[in-house]
Amino acid sequence: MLVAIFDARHDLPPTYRLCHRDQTMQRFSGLSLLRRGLSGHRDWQPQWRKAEPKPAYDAVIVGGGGHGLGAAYYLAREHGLRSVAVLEKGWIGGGNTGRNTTIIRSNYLRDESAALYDHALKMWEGLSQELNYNVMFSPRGVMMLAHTVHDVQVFKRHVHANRANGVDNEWLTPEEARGVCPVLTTDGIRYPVLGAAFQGRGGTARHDAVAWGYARAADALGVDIIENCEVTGIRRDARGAVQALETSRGVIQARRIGVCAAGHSSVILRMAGVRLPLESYPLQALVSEPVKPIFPCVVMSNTIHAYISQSDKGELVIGAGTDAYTSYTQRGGLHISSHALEAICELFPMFRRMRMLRNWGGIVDVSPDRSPIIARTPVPGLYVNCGWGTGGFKATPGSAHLFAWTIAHDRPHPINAPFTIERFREGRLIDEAAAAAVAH
Amino acid sequence: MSGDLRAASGGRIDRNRVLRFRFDDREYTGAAGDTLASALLANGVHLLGRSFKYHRPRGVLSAGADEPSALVTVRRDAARMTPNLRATQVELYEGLEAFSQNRWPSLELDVGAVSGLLSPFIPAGFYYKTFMWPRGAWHRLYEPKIRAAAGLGRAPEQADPDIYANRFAHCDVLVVGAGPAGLAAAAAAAGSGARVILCDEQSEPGGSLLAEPAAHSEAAIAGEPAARWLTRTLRQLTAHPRLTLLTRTTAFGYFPHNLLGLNQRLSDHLPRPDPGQPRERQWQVRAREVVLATGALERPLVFPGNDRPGILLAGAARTYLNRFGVLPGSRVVLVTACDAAYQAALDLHRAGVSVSAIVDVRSGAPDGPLLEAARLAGLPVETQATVLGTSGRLRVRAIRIQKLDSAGAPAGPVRRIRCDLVLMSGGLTPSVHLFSQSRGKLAWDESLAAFLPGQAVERVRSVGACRGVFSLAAAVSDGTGAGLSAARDAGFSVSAAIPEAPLPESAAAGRPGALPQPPGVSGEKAFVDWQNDVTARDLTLAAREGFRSIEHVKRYTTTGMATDQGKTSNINALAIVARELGEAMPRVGLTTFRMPYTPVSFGSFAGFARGELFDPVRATPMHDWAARQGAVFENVGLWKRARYFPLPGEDMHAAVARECLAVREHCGIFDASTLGKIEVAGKDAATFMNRMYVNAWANLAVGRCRYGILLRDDGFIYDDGVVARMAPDRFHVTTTTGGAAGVLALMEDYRQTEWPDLDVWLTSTTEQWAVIALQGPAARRVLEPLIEGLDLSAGAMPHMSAARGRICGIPMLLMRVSFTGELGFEINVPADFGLPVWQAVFETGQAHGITPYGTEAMHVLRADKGYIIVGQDTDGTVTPDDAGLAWSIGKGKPDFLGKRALERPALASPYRKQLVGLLTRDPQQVLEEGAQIVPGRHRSAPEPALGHVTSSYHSARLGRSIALALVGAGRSRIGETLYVSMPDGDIPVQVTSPVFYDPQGSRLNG
Amino acid sequence: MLLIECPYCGVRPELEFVYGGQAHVARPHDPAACSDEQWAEFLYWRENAKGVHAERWRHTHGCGRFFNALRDTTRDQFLATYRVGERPPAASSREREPQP
Amino acid sequence: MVDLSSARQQQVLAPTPLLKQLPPAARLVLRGRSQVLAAAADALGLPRSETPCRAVRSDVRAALWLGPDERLLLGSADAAAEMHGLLQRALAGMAHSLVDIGHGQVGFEVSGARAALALNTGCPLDLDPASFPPDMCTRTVFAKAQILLWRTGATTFRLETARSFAPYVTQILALAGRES
Repeated sequence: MLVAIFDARHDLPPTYRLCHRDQTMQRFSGLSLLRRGLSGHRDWQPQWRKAEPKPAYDAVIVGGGGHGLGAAYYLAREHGLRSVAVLEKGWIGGGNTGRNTTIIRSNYLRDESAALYDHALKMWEGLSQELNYNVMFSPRGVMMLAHTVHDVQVFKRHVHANRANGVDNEWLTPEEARGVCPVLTTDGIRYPVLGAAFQGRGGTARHDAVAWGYARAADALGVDIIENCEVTGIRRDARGAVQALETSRGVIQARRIGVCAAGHSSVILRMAGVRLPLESYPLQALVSEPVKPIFPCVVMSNTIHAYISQSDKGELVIGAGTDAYTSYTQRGGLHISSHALEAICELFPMFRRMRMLRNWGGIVDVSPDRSPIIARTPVPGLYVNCGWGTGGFKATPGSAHLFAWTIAHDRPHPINAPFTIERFREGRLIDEAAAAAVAH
Repeated sequence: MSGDLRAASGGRIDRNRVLRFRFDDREYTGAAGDTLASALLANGVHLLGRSFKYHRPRGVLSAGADEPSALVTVRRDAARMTPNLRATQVELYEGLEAFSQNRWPSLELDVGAVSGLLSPFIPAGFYYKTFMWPRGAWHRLYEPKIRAAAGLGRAPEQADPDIYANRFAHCDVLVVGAGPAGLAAAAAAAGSGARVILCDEQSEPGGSLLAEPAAHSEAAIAGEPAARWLTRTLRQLTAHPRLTLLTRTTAFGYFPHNLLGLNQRLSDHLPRPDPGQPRERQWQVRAREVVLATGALERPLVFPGNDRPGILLAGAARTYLNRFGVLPGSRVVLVTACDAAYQAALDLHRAGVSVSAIVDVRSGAPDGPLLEAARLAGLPVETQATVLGTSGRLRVRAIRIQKLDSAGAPAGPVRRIRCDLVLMSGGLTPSVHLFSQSRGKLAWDESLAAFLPGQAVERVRSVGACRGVFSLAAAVSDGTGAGLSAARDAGFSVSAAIPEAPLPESAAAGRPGALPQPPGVSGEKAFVDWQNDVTARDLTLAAREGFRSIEHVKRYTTTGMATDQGKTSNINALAIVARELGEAMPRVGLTTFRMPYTPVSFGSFAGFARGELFDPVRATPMHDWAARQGAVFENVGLWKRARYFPLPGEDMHAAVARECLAVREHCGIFDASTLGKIEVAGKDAATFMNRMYVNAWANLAVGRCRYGILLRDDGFIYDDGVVARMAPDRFHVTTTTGGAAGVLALMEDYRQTEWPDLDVWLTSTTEQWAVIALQGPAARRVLEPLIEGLDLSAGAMPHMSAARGRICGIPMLLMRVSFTGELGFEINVPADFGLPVWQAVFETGQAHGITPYGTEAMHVLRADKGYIIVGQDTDGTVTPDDAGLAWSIGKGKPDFLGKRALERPALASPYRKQLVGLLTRDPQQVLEEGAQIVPGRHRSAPEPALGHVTSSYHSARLGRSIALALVGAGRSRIGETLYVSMPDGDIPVQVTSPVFYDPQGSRLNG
Repeated sequence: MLLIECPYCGVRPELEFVYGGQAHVARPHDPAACSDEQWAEFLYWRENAKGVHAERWRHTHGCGRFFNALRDTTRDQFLATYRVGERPPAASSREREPQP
Repeated sequence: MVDLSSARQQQVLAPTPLLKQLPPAARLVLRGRSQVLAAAADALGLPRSETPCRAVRSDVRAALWLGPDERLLLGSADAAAEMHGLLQRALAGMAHSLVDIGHGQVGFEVSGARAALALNTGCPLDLDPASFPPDMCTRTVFAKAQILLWRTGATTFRLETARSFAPYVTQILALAGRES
């Protein structure tokens, strides 16, 4: 612990300019903790200002989750936008950012997907330093279990496709899988484990820290983060372009509006007359009581619907499936949680005596091909980043980065160019669902 | 050591039944009826655990489900270890073995406590601010250390052998909580004839009444002593035939439409549970009406040093004294912010405990009957005072108090009072957890300083202390009224008058937040969340750093996120943050109450779903025969299918090669029973089939079969299978094994919702028929002697024909079809006859070299012929043309599922991936399925692959490897050389037709 | 686990039902006459209503019938269920809570 | 030739007081519009009934309402051909679907004071006689299997399930029966 706290790089001043602009940000480091610890931590500043809405911004992001805060950060940091706001109807990071199981990986099947998620994964690797906020990215490895001959074929196809795309993903025998995760049961169960695809660079991160880290860094660049501000309408000018947002805190002019509203994307876009091929479903997750380290990696089983890792605090973090029906209630059925725990108990029968501590639900916006939309909309000045389904957290930095690029240039970055709305009309789906039914 | 701190009499324990138990390897005794916590207190053991972050010595704070500190691991045997149990809820049994947690080397001397010295540098959220350098070090260096320090107990390491049960139940009225209000509600509802379930988390019903002294209780209900009322009410309840009383049963979750999850603990309290009986049972109760009588929880007071062993909630001390007959100390100081807690001092005084002081921290001049009683008893009462700190390492030894001036600030001399027990009460917090889970709105009540149930969403009522009605008589009346009105609303006639609901009472309001401290003194930590070691200072730091929503504060400081879910801490945390921000408490918000109320074992959710019962195991009528032959099975959906039949010494490769050759040269027998079968019948059956499948059905003659392809309306292949026309108005449709249920559902969807005018009906016959595939040049010779009434000759029964007949005297549907490329028949017999007919065929086939073959050989044989497997050679993005099956599309049909979608630009492109064959240069080299195909050998950068290998085998008949692949514009590349990219180099392959064997089909038609 | 009133069998637990997506998305009568946009609309575009949602359910493990329902997706309360071919009850119809 | 005499008597479990396997039966699924269902009832000597989720029966036959256009017709195994013949004659010329599923399902009797309790281990329906009275029949679920449940008496149920699901259903019922 002693070693851990007083880590290297104390040499920077306690405050520094994150970039060459606007405000200074109190720098976080072991030394800053030590210094302020001696004075009772009295002079820490708010991590982000409680901004009041201004009448107008160059660009407004709707939705204060990781994707939205990140997009605002990159708009300010990489595209020089001076006047950017993020509108959040509740408190930042309170939606799916704070409700997911934090699995990060990039071993998707389709070339387009692999490029997108690997762009994000590479950004995760340096995100704590980029933001000066420890997001606790932990590349402990993600293992996807194959239980049937069909699974083996599908995952081996992933392994080959990923290798061709320069994305790490290796095939493990059942013995090798147990080597990575010693508590895993591979035999003597209803669906024995026949092997696994393993991405060593994958892992987890601390979800709240992602929202707060982006918020703090964006704030330092002058971005206004406006909480408790609900968007109620989108005003458009005579040629149809966006003009302003009507909100619970007044009208805010903006010529560029980016929507990162996850489960509520359909609701916001409809305000501008744009309909989306999305449906919003409840998704649940749960944690156990904390225990000492027992689970070293992330294990996913799509065939029997189990997703599990162990948090740094010691809780087993378990993802359940979506409910069958669309809903905005942020809660799902008991049978959905039970189904997830059946699968966990089957693969890890020593966990049957572990106890569920907390269960919660989120609203996930699911697209027909289970791939996101990061695109311009038919309305000039209106951009949307949605359709992440159950797997948006892992893409947060990449998604935010590409969305900012798209808004700044009014055209997609090559990586997100395929992720349009139009692909559904043309039949150019990026079908991750059909390929493997891989969730999370 | 024995229980010397036991009062001579009183309580609900049985002093004559002495139980031996071990805690941290030391032996103690307790009494029947004890909890682990009460037994340890009776032995003078107050140090029960170490805290999460600072490893502070901790004792028992409460006496129930809200306990944050006294967490233990209980061990029955190596496979039955349960971590993180609250000692306050663990019922004592003979031989119980428990261990403290989160300490090393011992509870008394815990090295981890050094982190307490670092505490100035590790405030809330410290980990977000450091551990970032060098890049990557978080995962490699810091995280392992943090993870090792975190966590409470150890997870079990062996499979849990216990059984868990499930039960669905329904009732008119579900009453949660068997305290006075709940008992009254249940009695009233049951008395009206309603079907009632009453559940309570404790080992016996009674709730707060269990903490009342049996002998000289002041508590009375309508003039009747509480204890007598309890006994009488219980007798009355158990006499109701339609009432189910469930003890040791926690209502842990409130789900939509009045479904509640109950966790019933059946055997954890038993010394030797029957391993054949369930350990726990999960009830899923659907109630017409719900009455919540979940009581209230006492709040601790937040003052420096409030966490030492020997500092308890006042109500808990009453429980230990009156229910368990335990004297938790000899010199007690009570610190209180409400009247009710005075009763604890009075009870202890009466039991002979010396009351050193009652410190009333309220401003103003509190008064009331209990205060009066304390004065009459001569107990020293110090009003308008605050607590500055406590001392004592492993047990509290003294407390320091100071008077408050008229402005409420500490002033005057500091008084130090020696004691070995400090009781505290900050007031009561109504337990609104389940009400909130039901999505009912909570309303802040300023006079109670509490959230109370407001507008309900479900059909639910809250009664008694959980809605702020604390006094006994009022709570009982409240319960009676709710029980009656619930029964009435559930449809029962209620004769008794429904008493008016009493108003909430502010007597137990107390004082949320931290006690006032002198300015500028940075003293000991004042804990808010005992388990997660969150202090008042952590909360103010969070507010200072801009975390203003209570949800942000909670996440930043982790307050309320421990295993007690903030039962003792949430309101205090909210008050402290509100004060720091200068906001009203409800403006700062209330954290959401989430399922479960208290932690619930994973096993109880999984129930019996384990191993063979995890999912149904579907086996065919011939399964046992295959098993006896040594078949290796694979899971296909829920089905078990024989994959191959190894002879002694054979591996899969050898067995499959032998099976394939047998089919090609002689005759193979294959169990095809798992294929889906749907009878499509009615006068519009052909019209329906025309609209569903791509093929033309109108011209299919009765007695003929056709390979059908089913798309979805997005144009991609969904399923395939042979369809036989059995009559002008009747089709026998087969589907893939995995697709059976989906195809039937899809058909029903279109039939019912798009074309309800058609006279056509669907019936699944998957399980009606056992299907025996007989394939190979000798198939006809094997079959002929067993058949009656059918001519099997090629002329009479050509390829793709179907007929009814008899085999072995059994009525049969015979189809001449082949998925192998050989002469083949599929014999459909009613399932009960599957095995005997199979055996008869097998016996007859002996003379012809008949060989059973499994799915693996079947896959190779069909790949020889270029037949696709849906889901292997297709992946939901493949059109008929992609798969080389455009020929199957009925010409001139105006419409069928998917037709329009096929015309979309991306689906009509000539550059789509198309099914082709691949041949390696080295005939013995078998490509890997899933491998990527690239155009050239030398690539400077990654480039998109042209496609991938979908199927790849060694073909025994061809004596070489073969593969099927989806390749961009594949058919135009036939003859080209492409490369299969592998980690150790590219493999050149020649693109060919996907049909490797008998392209003319002469064997098929033979 | 919701309670759903099958118009044929009465109130049953959700476990017996399969959700069928948005209701009243009729398959075009003449698909050949549809533009790509219209066909994509039929295939993929959904209201995703926050509030009252007309949707399909099938009582798969019951009478097997598809039927329609109005459900408030902000509370998961059913306002009405009705048979295929029937018009949705007026939005003003009184809310009914299913009884077990 | 093969001995088929015992083929139809295969038991998946030994009888217990709670649960016993019923002998093989004739099972026909009849689907069609109202007049077809009525004509079939007449032909089989059963009362006409369109009451949802109710069975009608005579001494030897029963018609179980499965859906508005669907009935399961039950009879003794040896009367299958006779029933089939009667129906074919009665329904000639009327659009309908008549399908034999006699081997596709297995029937069990669950009986005794604990029958409903044991069924509620996996079946989520309210089996109180007030909600599920005698003669009520319905398809429903039992854990992860679909079953057909028919209350034939105050404490007696007939349970039918697809034959491959029978071991799963009966194993869970047996577990439930062992609970004290």
